[in-house]
Amino acid sequence: MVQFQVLLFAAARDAIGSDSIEIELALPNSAGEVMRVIANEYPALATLIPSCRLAVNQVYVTRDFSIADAAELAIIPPVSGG
Amino acid sequence: MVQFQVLLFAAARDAIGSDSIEIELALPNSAGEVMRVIANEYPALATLIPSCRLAVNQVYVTRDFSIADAAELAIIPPVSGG
Amino acid sequence: MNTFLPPRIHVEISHEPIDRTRVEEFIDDPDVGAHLWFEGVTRRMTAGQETVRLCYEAFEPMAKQTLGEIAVQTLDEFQLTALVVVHRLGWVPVGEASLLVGCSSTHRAAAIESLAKFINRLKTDVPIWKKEYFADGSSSWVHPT
Amino acid sequence: MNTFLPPRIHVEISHEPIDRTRVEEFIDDPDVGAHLWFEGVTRRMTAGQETVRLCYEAFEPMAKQTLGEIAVQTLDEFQLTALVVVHRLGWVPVGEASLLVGCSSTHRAAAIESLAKFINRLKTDVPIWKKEYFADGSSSWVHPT
Repeated sequence: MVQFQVLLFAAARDAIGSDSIEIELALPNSAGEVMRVIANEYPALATLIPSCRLAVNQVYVTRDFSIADAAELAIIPPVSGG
Repeated sequence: MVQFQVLLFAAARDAIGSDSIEIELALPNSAGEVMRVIANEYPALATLIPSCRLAVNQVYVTRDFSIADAAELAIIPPVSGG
Repeated sequence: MNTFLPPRIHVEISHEPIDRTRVEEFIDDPDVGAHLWFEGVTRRMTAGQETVRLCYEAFEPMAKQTLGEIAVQTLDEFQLTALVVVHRLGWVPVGEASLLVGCSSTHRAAAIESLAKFINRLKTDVPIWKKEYFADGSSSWVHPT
Repeated sequence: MNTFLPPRIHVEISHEPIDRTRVEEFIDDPDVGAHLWFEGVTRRMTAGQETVRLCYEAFEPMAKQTLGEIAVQTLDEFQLTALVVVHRLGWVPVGEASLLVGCSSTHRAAAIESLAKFINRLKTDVPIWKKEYFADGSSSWVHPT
Protein backbone atom coordinates (compact mmCIF):
# COMPACT_ATOMS: atom_id res chain seq x y z
CA MET A 1 0.00 0.00 0.00
CA VAL A 2 1.25 3.45 -0.93
CA GLN A 3 0.12 6.66 0.74
CA PHE A 4 -1.10 9.48 -1.52
CA GLN A 5 -1.90 13.08 -0.79
CA VAL A 6 -4.96 14.27 -2.70
CA LEU A 7 -5.35 18.03 -3.23
CA LEU A 8 -8.82 19.54 -2.78
CA PHE A 9 -10.22 22.76 -4.21
CA ALA A 10 -13.33 24.91 -4.07
CA ALA A 11 -16.47 23.00 -3.03
CA ALA A 12 -14.43 19.84 -2.29
CA ARG A 13 -12.13 21.72 0.05
CA ASP A 14 -15.08 23.42 1.75
CA ALA A 15 -16.81 20.03 2.24
CA ILE A 16 -13.78 18.62 4.09
CA GLY A 17 -12.48 21.81 5.68
CA SER A 18 -8.93 21.11 4.51
CA ASP A 19 -7.02 21.58 1.26
CA SER A 20 -5.85 17.96 1.13
CA ILE A 21 -6.66 14.44 2.30
CA GLU A 22 -4.58 11.26 2.48
CA ILE A 23 -5.50 7.85 1.06
CA GLU A 24 -3.76 4.49 0.82
CA LEU A 25 -3.77 2.56 -2.43
CA ALA A 26 -2.43 -0.74 -3.72
CA LEU A 27 -0.50 -0.16 -6.96
CA PRO A 28 -1.13 -0.25 -9.83
CA ASN A 29 -4.65 1.04 -9.52
CA SER A 30 -7.12 2.87 -11.77
CA ALA A 31 -8.20 6.49 -11.44
CA GLY A 32 -11.80 5.27 -11.16
CA GLU A 33 -10.85 3.12 -8.17
CA VAL A 34 -9.11 6.11 -6.57
CA MET A 35 -12.32 8.12 -6.87
CA ARG A 36 -14.30 5.23 -5.34
CA VAL A 37 -11.88 4.96 -2.41
CA ILE A 38 -12.08 8.70 -1.75
CA ALA A 39 -15.89 8.71 -1.83
CA ASN A 40 -15.92 5.73 0.60
CA GLU A 41 -13.42 7.10 3.07
CA TYR A 42 -14.66 10.71 2.97
CA PRO A 43 -18.49 10.56 2.88
CA ALA A 44 -18.62 14.39 2.84
CA LEU A 45 -17.22 14.17 -0.72
CA ALA A 46 -19.47 11.33 -1.91
CA THR A 47 -22.13 13.47 -3.64
CA LEU A 48 -19.52 15.74 -5.24
CA ILE A 49 -17.13 13.07 -6.56
CA PRO A 50 -19.28 11.94 -9.54
CA SER A 51 -19.04 15.44 -11.09
CA CYS A 52 -15.28 15.78 -10.40
CA ARG A 53 -12.28 14.92 -12.56
CA LEU A 54 -9.02 13.49 -11.25
CA ALA A 55 -5.73 15.15 -12.15
CA VAL A 56 -2.54 13.09 -11.84
CA ASN A 57 0.58 15.23 -11.78
CA GLN A 58 -1.58 18.16 -12.99
CA VAL A 59 -2.99 16.36 -16.04
CA TYR A 60 -6.62 15.24 -16.33
CA VAL A 61 -6.98 11.46 -16.58
CA THR A 62 -9.94 9.27 -17.49
CA ARG A 63 -11.30 6.68 -15.06
CA ASP A 64 -9.38 3.79 -16.68
CA PHE A 65 -6.02 5.56 -16.34
CA SER A 66 -3.56 3.35 -14.44
CA ILE A 67 -1.63 4.84 -11.52
CA ALA A 68 1.55 2.78 -11.09
CA ASP A 69 3.80 5.12 -9.06
CA ALA A 70 3.69 7.82 -6.44
CA ALA A 71 2.05 10.90 -7.96
CA GLU A 72 0.39 14.18 -7.05
CA LEU A 73 -3.38 13.61 -7.12
CA ALA A 74 -6.00 16.37 -7.24
CA ILE A 75 -9.79 16.31 -7.21
CA ILE A 76 -11.04 18.88 -9.73
CA PRO A 77 -14.67 19.93 -9.14
CA PRO A 78 -16.57 21.44 -12.11
CA VAL A 79 -14.52 24.50 -13.06
CA SER A 80 -15.99 28.01 -13.35
CA GLY A 81 -13.20 30.31 -14.48
CA GLY A 82 -13.67 33.24 -16.82
CA MET B 1 -36.91 66.36 -68.47
CA VAL B 2 -35.49 66.98 -65.02
CA GLN B 3 -31.84 67.63 -64.29
CA PHE B 4 -30.16 65.52 -61.58
CA GLN B 5 -26.81 65.82 -59.90
CA VAL B 6 -25.19 62.43 -59.35
CA LEU B 7 -22.50 62.18 -56.64
CA LEU B 8 -19.39 60.13 -57.42
CA PHE B 9 -16.97 58.49 -55.00
CA ALA B 10 -13.71 56.57 -54.99
CA ALA B 11 -12.96 54.79 -58.31
CA ALA B 12 -16.00 56.45 -59.99
CA ARG B 13 -14.79 59.93 -59.04
CA ASP B 14 -11.25 59.11 -60.17
CA ALA B 15 -12.56 57.82 -63.54
CA ILE B 16 -14.35 61.13 -64.23
CA GLY B 17 -12.01 63.50 -62.39
CA SER B 18 -14.93 65.19 -60.62
CA ASP B 19 -17.06 64.42 -57.56
CA SER B 20 -20.34 64.78 -59.45
CA ILE B 21 -21.94 64.61 -62.89
CA GLU B 22 -25.24 65.91 -64.25
CA ILE B 23 -27.85 63.91 -66.15
CA GLU B 24 -31.31 64.65 -67.57
CA LEU B 25 -34.16 62.21 -66.99
CA ALA B 26 -37.80 61.98 -67.92
CA LEU B 27 -39.86 61.23 -64.76
CA PRO B 28 -40.88 58.78 -63.45
CA ASN B 29 -37.96 56.58 -64.32
CA SER B 30 -36.34 53.47 -62.86
CA ALA B 31 -33.02 53.29 -61.05
CA GLY B 32 -31.85 50.76 -63.64
CA GLU B 33 -32.57 53.24 -66.42
CA VAL B 34 -30.62 55.92 -64.53
CA MET B 35 -27.61 53.62 -64.42
CA ARG B 36 -27.96 52.89 -68.16
CA VAL B 37 -28.13 56.64 -68.97
CA ILE B 38 -25.03 57.33 -66.87
CA ALA B 39 -23.05 54.52 -68.52
CA ASN B 40 -24.08 55.85 -71.99
CA GLU B 41 -23.31 59.49 -71.37
CA TYR B 42 -20.12 58.88 -69.37
CA PRO B 43 -18.24 56.04 -71.12
CA ALA B 44 -15.42 56.34 -68.55
CA LEU B 45 -17.91 54.90 -66.02
CA ALA B 46 -19.31 52.16 -68.26
CA THR B 47 -17.13 49.29 -66.98
CA LEU B 48 -17.58 50.32 -63.35
CA ILE B 49 -21.38 50.85 -63.34
CA PRO B 50 -22.38 47.14 -63.33
CA SER B 51 -20.67 46.64 -59.95
CA CYS B 52 -22.12 49.86 -58.46
CA ARG B 53 -25.28 50.45 -56.43
CA LEU B 54 -27.46 53.56 -56.72
CA ALA B 55 -28.38 55.53 -53.60
CA VAL B 56 -31.42 57.82 -53.77
CA ASN B 57 -31.49 60.36 -50.94
CA GLN B 58 -28.79 58.28 -49.22
CA VAL B 59 -30.70 55.00 -49.33
CA TYR B 60 -29.72 52.05 -51.53
CA VAL B 61 -32.37 51.20 -54.14
CA THR B 62 -32.81 48.21 -56.41
CA ARG B 63 -32.85 48.60 -60.21
CA ASP B 64 -36.65 48.58 -60.39
CA PHE B 65 -37.02 51.43 -57.87
CA SER B 66 -39.06 54.28 -59.40
CA ILE B 67 -37.69 57.83 -59.22
CA ALA B 68 -40.66 60.20 -59.47
CA ASP B 69 -39.26 63.46 -58.03
CA ALA B 70 -36.09 65.44 -57.76
CA ALA B 71 -33.67 63.56 -55.48
CA GLU B 72 -30.02 63.33 -54.52
CA LEU B 73 -28.48 60.48 -56.53
CA ALA B 74 -25.17 58.80 -55.75
CA ILE B 75 -23.19 56.09 -57.49
CA ILE B 76 -21.80 53.73 -54.82
CA PRO B 77 -18.87 51.62 -56.06
CA PRO B 78 -18.11 48.39 -54.14
CA VAL B 79 -17.39 49.54 -50.60
CA SER B 80 -14.22 48.65 -48.69
CA GLY B 81 -14.55 50.17 -45.23
CA GLY B 82 -13.24 48.55 -42.08
CA MET C 1 -32.58 62.47 -41.57
CA ASN C 2 -30.81 60.42 -38.88
CA THR C 3 -32.42 57.34 -37.43
CA PHE C 4 -33.12 57.76 -33.72
CA LEU C 5 -30.23 56.10 -31.88
CA PRO C 6 -30.90 54.54 -28.47
CA PRO C 7 -28.59 55.89 -25.76
CA ARG C 8 -26.45 52.73 -25.69
CA ILE C 9 -25.32 53.20 -29.29
CA HIS C 10 -22.46 55.51 -30.20
CA VAL C 11 -21.56 56.02 -33.88
CA GLU C 12 -18.67 58.21 -34.89
CA ILE C 13 -16.84 59.05 -38.09
CA SER C 14 -13.56 60.68 -37.27
CA HIS C 15 -10.77 62.39 -39.17
CA GLU C 16 -8.43 61.97 -36.20
CA PRO C 17 -6.59 58.92 -34.81
CA ILE C 18 -8.96 56.69 -32.85
CA ASP C 19 -8.63 56.99 -29.06
CA ARG C 20 -10.22 53.98 -27.43
CA THR C 21 -9.98 55.34 -23.92
CA ARG C 22 -12.30 58.18 -24.98
CA VAL C 23 -15.14 55.80 -25.91
CA GLU C 24 -14.64 53.07 -23.28
CA GLU C 25 -17.22 54.70 -21.02
CA PHE C 26 -19.96 53.74 -23.51
CA ILE C 27 -19.23 50.05 -22.88
CA ASP C 28 -18.45 50.07 -19.15
CA ASP C 29 -21.46 48.87 -17.20
CA PRO C 30 -21.45 47.01 -13.87
CA ASP C 31 -24.51 45.02 -14.92
CA VAL C 32 -22.89 43.55 -18.00
CA GLY C 33 -20.37 40.73 -17.91
CA ALA C 34 -18.88 40.52 -21.40
CA HIS C 35 -17.02 43.40 -23.05
CA LEU C 36 -15.55 42.98 -26.50
CA TRP C 37 -13.35 45.24 -28.62
CA PHE C 38 -12.26 44.92 -32.23
CA GLU C 39 -9.61 47.08 -33.85
CA GLY C 40 -8.91 46.99 -37.57
CA VAL C 41 -5.38 48.19 -38.15
CA THR C 42 -3.58 49.12 -41.38
CA ARG C 43 -1.23 46.25 -42.01
CA ARG C 44 2.12 46.47 -43.68
CA MET C 45 2.11 43.44 -45.97
CA THR C 46 -0.79 42.47 -48.25
CA ALA C 47 -0.24 39.73 -50.82
CA GLY C 48 3.50 40.39 -50.82
CA GLN C 49 3.21 44.14 -51.41
CA GLU C 50 4.32 46.62 -48.76
CA THR C 51 1.61 49.12 -47.87
CA VAL C 52 2.82 52.51 -46.64
CA ARG C 53 -0.58 53.91 -45.73
CA LEU C 54 -4.25 53.77 -46.56
CA CYS C 55 -6.56 56.61 -47.38
CA TYR C 56 -10.22 56.24 -46.46
CA GLU C 57 -13.04 58.30 -47.92
CA ALA C 58 -16.76 58.14 -47.29
CA PHE C 59 -20.10 59.42 -48.43
CA GLU C 60 -20.19 60.80 -44.92
CA PRO C 61 -23.85 61.50 -44.11
CA MET C 62 -24.95 58.19 -45.66
CA ALA C 63 -22.07 56.31 -43.99
CA LYS C 64 -23.05 57.63 -40.57
CA GLN C 65 -26.73 56.88 -41.20
CA THR C 66 -25.96 53.33 -42.39
CA LEU C 67 -23.61 52.66 -39.46
CA GLY C 68 -26.40 53.76 -37.11
CA GLU C 69 -28.92 51.48 -38.80
CA ILE C 70 -26.76 48.37 -38.67
CA ALA C 71 -25.78 49.21 -35.07
CA VAL C 72 -29.46 49.32 -34.04
CA GLN C 73 -30.19 46.14 -36.02
CA THR C 74 -27.23 44.26 -34.43
CA LEU C 75 -28.01 45.53 -30.91
CA ASP C 76 -31.61 44.33 -31.25
CA GLU C 77 -30.80 41.01 -32.89
CA PHE C 78 -28.20 40.00 -30.28
CA GLN C 79 -29.74 41.79 -27.27
CA LEU C 80 -26.56 43.74 -26.67
CA THR C 81 -26.50 46.34 -23.94
CA ALA C 82 -24.19 48.70 -25.82
CA LEU C 83 -22.45 49.07 -29.17
CA VAL C 84 -19.80 51.62 -30.11
CA VAL C 85 -18.30 52.11 -33.56
CA VAL C 86 -15.68 54.62 -34.67
CA HIS C 87 -14.46 54.69 -38.28
CA ARG C 88 -11.52 56.87 -39.19
CA LEU C 89 -11.28 58.67 -42.55
CA GLY C 90 -8.33 60.18 -44.37
CA TRP C 91 -4.77 58.92 -44.15
CA VAL C 92 -4.17 55.98 -41.83
CA PRO C 93 -0.49 54.96 -41.52
CA VAL C 94 0.63 51.35 -41.04
CA GLY C 95 0.00 50.16 -37.48
CA GLU C 96 -2.83 52.64 -36.76
CA ALA C 97 -6.50 51.74 -36.41
CA SER C 98 -9.09 52.61 -39.06
CA LEU C 99 -11.95 50.91 -37.24
CA LEU C 100 -12.90 50.38 -33.61
CA VAL C 101 -15.98 48.41 -32.61
CA GLY C 102 -16.91 47.74 -28.99
CA CYS C 103 -19.90 45.90 -27.61
CA SER C 104 -21.16 44.54 -24.34
CA SER C 105 -23.65 41.89 -23.41
CA THR C 106 -24.62 39.67 -20.52
CA HIS C 107 -23.94 36.77 -22.90
CA ARG C 108 -20.41 36.27 -24.12
CA ALA C 109 -21.35 34.09 -27.10
CA ALA C 110 -23.90 36.66 -28.32
CA ALA C 111 -21.35 39.47 -28.02
CA ILE C 112 -18.78 37.57 -30.06
CA GLU C 113 -21.25 36.54 -32.76
CA SER C 114 -22.69 40.06 -32.96
CA LEU C 115 -19.26 41.53 -33.56
CA ALA C 116 -18.62 39.25 -36.53
CA LYS C 117 -22.03 40.08 -38.00
CA PHE C 118 -21.74 43.84 -37.41
CA ILE C 119 -18.37 44.03 -39.15
CA ASN C 120 -19.64 41.93 -42.07
CA ARG C 121 -22.58 44.30 -42.47
CA LEU C 122 -20.29 47.31 -42.24
CA LYS C 123 -18.04 45.91 -44.95
CA THR C 124 -21.04 45.15 -47.18
CA ASP C 125 -23.14 48.28 -46.86
CA VAL C 126 -21.40 51.31 -45.39
CA PRO C 127 -20.27 53.70 -48.16
CA ILE C 128 -16.61 53.95 -47.17
CA TRP C 129 -13.72 53.21 -49.52
CA LYS C 130 -10.04 52.70 -48.98
CA LYS C 131 -7.19 53.37 -51.35
CA GLU C 132 -3.93 51.58 -50.72
CA TYR C 133 -0.59 53.32 -51.28
CA PHE C 134 2.32 50.94 -51.77
CA ALA C 135 6.05 51.32 -51.09
CA ASP C 136 6.74 51.10 -54.86
CA GLY C 137 4.76 54.32 -55.43
CA SER C 138 1.67 52.68 -56.91
CA SER C 139 -1.83 52.96 -55.47
CA SER C 140 -5.19 51.29 -55.96
CA TRP C 141 -8.75 51.28 -54.65
CA VAL C 142 -9.38 48.19 -52.61
CA HIS C 143 -12.09 45.97 -53.94
CA PRO C 144 -13.75 43.60 -51.52
CA THR C 145 -12.98 39.94 -52.15
CA MET D 1 6.82 21.10 -16.27
CA ASN D 2 5.61 23.98 -18.45
CA THR D 3 4.89 23.46 -22.11
CA PHE D 4 7.20 25.52 -24.30
CA LEU D 5 5.33 28.71 -25.19
CA PRO D 6 6.08 30.39 -28.52
CA PRO D 7 7.05 34.06 -28.12
CA ARG D 8 3.65 35.30 -29.34
CA ILE D 9 1.78 33.73 -26.43
CA HIS D 10 1.52 35.40 -23.05
CA VAL D 11 -0.22 33.60 -20.17
CA GLU D 12 -0.60 35.24 -16.80
CA ILE D 13 -2.38 34.45 -13.56
CA SER D 14 -2.56 37.58 -11.45
CA HIS D 15 -3.64 38.46 -7.93
CA GLU D 16 -3.85 42.15 -8.89
CA PRO D 17 -6.43 44.09 -10.95
CA ILE D 18 -5.92 43.48 -14.68
CA ASP D 19 -4.19 46.34 -16.50
CA ARG D 20 -4.80 45.97 -20.22
CA THR D 21 -2.36 48.69 -21.22
CA ARG D 22 0.44 46.60 -19.72
CA VAL D 23 -0.21 43.66 -22.06
CA GLU D 24 -1.27 45.53 -25.22
CA GLU D 25 2.28 45.37 -26.57
CA PHE D 26 1.90 41.59 -27.01
CA ILE D 27 -0.87 42.16 -29.56
CA ASP D 28 0.40 45.28 -31.37
CA ASP D 29 2.02 44.30 -34.64
CA PRO D 30 2.12 46.37 -37.83
CA ASP D 31 1.85 43.23 -39.96
CA VAL D 32 -1.45 42.15 -38.45
CA GLY D 33 -4.79 43.73 -39.31
CA ALA D 34 -7.27 42.40 -36.76
CA HIS D 35 -6.91 42.94 -33.01
CA LEU D 36 -9.54 41.59 -30.66
CA TRP D 37 -10.00 41.98 -26.91
CA PHE D 38 -12.43 40.28 -24.54
CA GLU D 39 -12.98 41.30 -20.95
CA GLY D 40 -15.06 39.27 -18.55
CA VAL D 41 -16.33 41.55 -15.81
CA THR D 42 -18.03 40.74 -12.49
CA ARG D 43 -21.62 41.70 -13.03
CA ARG D 44 -23.98 43.02 -10.42
CA MET D 45 -27.17 41.11 -11.17
CA THR D 46 -27.38 37.37 -11.84
CA ALA D 47 -30.79 35.71 -11.97
CA GLY D 48 -32.30 38.47 -9.84
CA GLN D 49 -29.67 38.26 -7.07
CA GLU D 50 -27.28 41.12 -6.42
CA THR D 51 -23.65 40.04 -6.44
CA VAL D 52 -21.29 42.12 -4.31
CA ARG D 53 -18.09 40.45 -5.38
CA LEU D 54 -16.61 37.21 -6.64
CA CYS D 55 -13.70 35.28 -5.25
CA TYR D 56 -11.63 33.22 -7.67
CA GLU D 57 -9.29 30.43 -6.67
CA ALA D 58 -7.17 28.13 -8.83
CA PHE D 59 -4.98 25.08 -8.78
CA GLU D 60 -2.37 27.57 -9.92
CA PRO D 61 0.42 25.54 -11.55
CA MET D 62 -2.10 23.34 -13.39
CA ALA D 63 -4.22 26.36 -14.36
CA LYS D 64 -1.22 28.13 -15.89
CA GLN D 65 -0.12 24.97 -17.66
CA THR D 66 -3.62 24.33 -19.04
CA LEU D 67 -4.04 27.95 -20.16
CA GLY D 68 -0.73 27.68 -22.02
CA GLU D 69 -1.78 24.44 -23.71
CA ILE D 70 -5.13 25.76 -24.95
CA ALA D 71 -3.44 29.02 -26.02
CA VAL D 72 -0.96 27.07 -28.19
CA GLN D 73 -3.75 24.86 -29.53
CA THR D 74 -5.96 27.88 -30.42
CA LEU D 75 -3.07 29.85 -31.93
CA ASP D 76 -2.18 26.90 -34.18
CA GLU D 77 -5.75 26.00 -35.13
CA PHE D 78 -6.68 29.57 -36.16
CA GLN D 79 -3.24 30.70 -37.36
CA LEU D 80 -3.24 33.62 -34.96
CA THR D 81 -0.18 35.79 -34.74
CA ALA D 82 -0.54 36.44 -31.00
CA LEU D 83 -2.66 35.44 -28.04
CA VAL D 84 -2.65 36.98 -24.56
CA VAL D 85 -4.62 35.77 -21.57
CA VAL D 86 -4.68 37.16 -18.03
CA HIS D 87 -6.88 35.58 -15.36
CA ARG D 88 -7.27 37.32 -12.03
CA LEU D 89 -7.57 35.38 -8.75
CA GLY D 90 -8.85 36.45 -5.34
CA TRP D 91 -11.54 39.04 -4.75
CA VAL D 92 -12.97 40.73 -7.83
CA PRO D 93 -15.50 43.49 -7.06
CA VAL D 94 -18.48 44.25 -9.30
CA GLY D 95 -17.42 46.11 -12.45
CA GLU D 96 -13.83 44.82 -12.44
CA ALA D 97 -12.39 42.30 -14.90
CA SER D 98 -11.58 38.73 -13.92
CA LEU D 99 -10.48 37.71 -17.42
CA LEU D 100 -8.75 39.44 -20.31
CA VAL D 101 -8.10 37.70 -23.62
CA GLY D 102 -6.50 39.43 -26.58
CA CYS D 103 -5.62 38.01 -29.96
CA SER D 104 -4.47 39.19 -33.35
CA SER D 105 -4.67 37.74 -36.81
CA THR D 106 -4.45 38.77 -40.42
CA HIS D 107 -7.96 37.32 -40.74
CA ARG D 108 -10.74 38.97 -38.79
CA ALA D 109 -13.15 36.04 -38.96
CA ALA D 110 -10.49 33.65 -37.63
CA ALA D 111 -9.68 36.00 -34.77
CA ILE D 112 -13.33 36.27 -33.73
CA GLU D 113 -13.97 32.52 -33.98
CA SER D 114 -10.76 31.72 -32.10
CA LEU D 115 -11.76 33.96 -29.22
CA ALA D 116 -15.08 32.13 -28.76
CA LYS D 117 -13.34 28.76 -28.86
CA PHE D 118 -10.51 29.76 -26.54
CA ILE D 119 -12.92 31.03 -23.88
CA ASN D 120 -15.06 27.89 -24.19
CA ARG D 121 -11.97 25.75 -23.65
CA LEU D 122 -10.90 27.88 -20.71
CA LYS D 123 -14.33 27.51 -19.09
CA THR D 124 -14.27 23.75 -19.66
CA ASP D 125 -10.75 22.76 -18.65
CA VAL D 126 -8.82 25.35 -16.65
CA PRO D 127 -8.92 24.53 -12.91
CA ILE D 128 -10.22 27.88 -11.68
CA TRP D 129 -13.34 28.28 -9.53
CA LYS D 130 -15.41 31.25 -8.54
CA LYS D 131 -17.49 31.77 -5.46
CA GLU D 132 -20.22 34.36 -5.59
CA TYR D 133 -20.97 36.59 -2.58
CA PHE D 134 -24.44 38.11 -2.62
CA ALA D 135 -25.84 41.29 -1.09
CA ASP D 136 -28.04 39.19 1.24
CA GLY D 137 -24.92 37.73 2.89
CA SER D 138 -25.13 34.30 1.25
CA SER D 139 -22.45 32.80 -0.97
CA SER D 140 -22.09 29.84 -3.30
CA TRP D 141 -19.64 28.16 -5.66
CA VAL D 142 -20.63 28.78 -9.24
CA HIS D 143 -21.41 25.68 -11.20
CA PRO D 144 -21.17 25.86 -14.96
CA THR D 145 -24.48 25.56 -16.76
